Amino acid sequence: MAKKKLTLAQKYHIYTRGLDWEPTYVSKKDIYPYAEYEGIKIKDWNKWEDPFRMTVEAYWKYQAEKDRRFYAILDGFIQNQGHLTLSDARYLNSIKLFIQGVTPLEYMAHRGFAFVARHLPGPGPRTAAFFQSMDELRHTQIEVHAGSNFNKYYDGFHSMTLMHDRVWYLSVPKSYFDDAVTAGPFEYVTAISFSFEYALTNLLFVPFMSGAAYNGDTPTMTFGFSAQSDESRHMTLGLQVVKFLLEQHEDNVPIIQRWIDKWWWRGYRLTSLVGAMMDYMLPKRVMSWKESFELYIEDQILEGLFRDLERYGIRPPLHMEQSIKEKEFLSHDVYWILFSFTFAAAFHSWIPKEEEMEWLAEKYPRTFNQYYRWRYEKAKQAKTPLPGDRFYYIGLPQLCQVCQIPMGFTDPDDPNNFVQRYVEYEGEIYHFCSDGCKWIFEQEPEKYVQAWLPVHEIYKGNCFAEPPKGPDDVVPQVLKWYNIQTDNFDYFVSEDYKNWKEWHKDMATVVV
Amino acid sequence: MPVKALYNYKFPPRDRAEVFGDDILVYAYWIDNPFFCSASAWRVPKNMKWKDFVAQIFGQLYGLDPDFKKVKSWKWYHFDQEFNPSDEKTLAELGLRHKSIVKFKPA
Amino acid sequence: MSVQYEIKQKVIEPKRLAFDYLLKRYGNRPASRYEEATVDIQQRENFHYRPTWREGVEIFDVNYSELKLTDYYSFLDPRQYYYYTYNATRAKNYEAVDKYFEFCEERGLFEKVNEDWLKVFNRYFIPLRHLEYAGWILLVGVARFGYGTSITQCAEFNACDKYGNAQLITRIAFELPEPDGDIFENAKKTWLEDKIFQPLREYVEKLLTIQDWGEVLIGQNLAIDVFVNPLVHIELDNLAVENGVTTFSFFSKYFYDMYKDNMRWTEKLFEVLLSDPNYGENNRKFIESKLNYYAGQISKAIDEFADVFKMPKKKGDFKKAKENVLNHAREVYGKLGLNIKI
Amino acid sequence: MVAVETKRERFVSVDLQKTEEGYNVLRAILKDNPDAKVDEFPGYYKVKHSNKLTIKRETVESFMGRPWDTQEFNLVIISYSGNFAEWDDEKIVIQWDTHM
Repeated sequence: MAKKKLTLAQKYHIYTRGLDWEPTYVSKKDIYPYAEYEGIKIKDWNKWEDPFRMTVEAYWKYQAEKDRRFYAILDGFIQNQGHLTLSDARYLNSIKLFIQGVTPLEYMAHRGFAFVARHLPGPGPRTAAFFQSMDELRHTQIEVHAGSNFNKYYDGFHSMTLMHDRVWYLSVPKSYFDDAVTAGPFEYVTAISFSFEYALTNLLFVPFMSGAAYNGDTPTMTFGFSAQSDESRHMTLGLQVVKFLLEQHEDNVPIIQRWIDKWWWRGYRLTSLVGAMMDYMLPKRVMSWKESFELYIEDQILEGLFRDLERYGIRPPLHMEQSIKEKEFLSHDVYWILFSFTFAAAFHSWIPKEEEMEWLAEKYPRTFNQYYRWRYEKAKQAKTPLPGDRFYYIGLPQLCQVCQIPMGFTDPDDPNNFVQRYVEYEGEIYHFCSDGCKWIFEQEPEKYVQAWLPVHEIYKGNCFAEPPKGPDDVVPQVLKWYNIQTDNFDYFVSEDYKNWKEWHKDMATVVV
Repeated sequence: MPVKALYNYKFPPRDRAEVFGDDILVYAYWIDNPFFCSASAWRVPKNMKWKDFVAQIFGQLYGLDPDFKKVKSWKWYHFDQEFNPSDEKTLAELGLRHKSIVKFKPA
Repeated sequence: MSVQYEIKQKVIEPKRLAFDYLLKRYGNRPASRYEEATVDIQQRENFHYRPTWREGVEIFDVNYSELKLTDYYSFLDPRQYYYYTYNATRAKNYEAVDKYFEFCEERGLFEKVNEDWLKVFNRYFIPLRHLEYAGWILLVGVARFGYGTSITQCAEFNACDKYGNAQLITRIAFELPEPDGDIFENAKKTWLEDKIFQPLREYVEKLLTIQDWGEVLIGQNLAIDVFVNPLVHIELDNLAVENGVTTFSFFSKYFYDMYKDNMRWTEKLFEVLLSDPNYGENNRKFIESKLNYYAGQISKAIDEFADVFKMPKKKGDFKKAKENVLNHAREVYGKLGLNIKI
Repeated sequence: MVAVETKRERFVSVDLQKTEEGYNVLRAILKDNPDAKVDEFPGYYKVKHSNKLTIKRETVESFMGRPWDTQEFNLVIISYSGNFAEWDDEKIVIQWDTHM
């Protein structure tokens, strides 16, 4: 007699859950030694509901299909010299930041989820974490492959993994993920699956990738949307994990709340780089940082998600109100930082064109003209001996001990000044860009006193290819150690610009 | 609240004063002038004279601002405390320490 | 009439042929997608914080194992799997499995399996889902703690294969009649209580407590896999056929192919470890001492399977089967030049 | 000081790729969820509903003209807001306020 047909849910339950057993020859604690020290209490792992019910066979099938589509598009783009049809080569600077800053994080996420898949004692979430670990490897690789084609023709793509380990602005994303993977498995999953995937990746992958589409970059749009489709599985894991932990034991609630508070702010600070990319680095813009923030954070996260979590005793993240207050400043502050330090970066920046300034003024009617436009006017006058008819900040900035971004976040209550906070801890002083970062430090000072701060490392002499021959040789030796070649300075003095003009002189003649 | 860890999680701060020997890190911040996108960081000898320190930060960085020349004199703060440094004193004598921040604005 | 468009483009010479770090390694040539996706991808230096879960190590650290390499990318996957090629290969492999399930269903092959034989099959085969599942946990641990993307990526895919194996055994079990009640509960009980599985379960539970990823690979890929796969998917399958049961041979072939596929990277990795100019000798000492232990243990553990060879119709010769398994293992170890007494 | 302006709206939503398949799924959603609204962006559609979105296998199949496994939804979805309250062989439901 044939067996009765099982539903997807029943089938999946047996596929996954029934596989686990209680060991008898060793203690469970010896197999999963990292499961208890964070203080999370689990009464019954079987209460875990798998939202996606993906089997390995389905995984192979759908993921292979997604990748087949992606590589077909990528190959077509390469064959047709698709890079020549981009809106403008300036656009690629946002992709340089992406591949240097985000792609290595995808990789770190891959290894981090392998950690969770290995060390959470519950087979259900472990399975979801495993698939996510696979997905994150996918994201790394499709992004590397998309970047590979650009690397052949443009600067800034040639050395992303080394740069991620060394270059000053990349210590922002790197320290973020290092923070997560050095935490226990529960904090990691709350940090990445919940706070990052659920709350923040939408900002990175949806409006920004839509911008890629708008600027003619189909491979990036395809990897972005395709990655984000995995991401929606990850978001679900994040939400389920948090709800599951909250329901398991009331003692978990304050722990989870603290993690949400920490990781909201940590992730939000990281995503501020995306704000600059969206508002300044896309020659054709889809929506502003502020608009995306309102749609994806205020509506979807605050009004949607956090109202859903109220019943568990969870409130919105501690410093969320500050993020909202910053929304008209954030992208401008960050781009201004990137602009100022482009002499030491593997991407180019530029003074926005007049029509771009008008767009910024229209999207930010209460801040752009008032607080930012004049800086670019002044930047044209404040020339330095470096290439490019414009200002560079010839010096090293003070960095925030936690987020590691130069301390340039405007105080919305005093918009001509940046927020400055500091604490003294065991006889040493630490500085912070915000109350959020200061709060994070105060929760776990032992962690952040270890931070590898690029500016301090330069001053300690740890970032030179060879010992500098004199004061003028300091920056060149650092750049050499960063493996920055012709990737820096203003866009309009770059090889990218020179080549782009050359290639478009009389590129296509259509003969009928 | 301490870090939760499976062992005694305690490490010497990576940028503690002793790592810099006779030098200290000092930050400088021009109040009300966001043209400089953040405070700056400097590694300087504790025994550097105040006037040399000022010459260095103004000469290398802050003088780049076209408005810099218009300023006749400056008002100084150590952290948020107003102070009146005399040119010939050393940073240490003026009470500056590792990771002090010096703020200034036109007087 | 057709309209022809001729796009006249300048031939644009690429500025670089590949990423800088690949050019430095391999000279001035374009890189393959496998190389781009793999080589030098893992972070190496300037980690910000120490792990809270283990003292004395960095986030990625060569000291997670006694096994070391001078250059971790001197090992490359001979199959050149990266995510896409891995998934596309497996999707294709599994298409055949899907078709075979369809075929079996159409012909009612699962229901026709002899009931006496089914008892034997349920005893030795279905509980293996737990062993495969353990293999998944072990290998995903290697994917986390191993050093260098070329190694950890192989472990990750191998882990996925293991989980796929566990699910395929499950899927087969779904299709079978259940004269004795819930097939999965019975299989778990067999895994937990039946004497044929106890030494194997003890072995794997102990292996699950090992932190050194190199040792885990020795215990899993060079010992469990090398003994259990030929025993179950060759010897016991042959015996099934001799007993008139051919339905499962297709699956045995699939599982065995999966095993062989993973042995390709495993053997290559150990070859590279053993021939490392600086660490080769230490690696050999470690591998031989651990493998002598694990191979000995696993060899003893499978002796319990002698019981399974008492088939309903035609009895099998366990001694001969064991000798074949041992010969297979000797061949694997011999190829690597390892001195292992089994 | 700059005043903060904020207006919030609660909805569930799904972001779909602008592809043939994505378009068919979109049409099915609009048929089964008459109050749903669509915003168009380069490369994607955002379908919103104040309360709940249901994606039915049968309806999608009627637009696709072929069998459609609900797991194939993975190939067209970019992102979503809400909770997967149900995901089985017949339908997918996205809404807020669901317990585990």
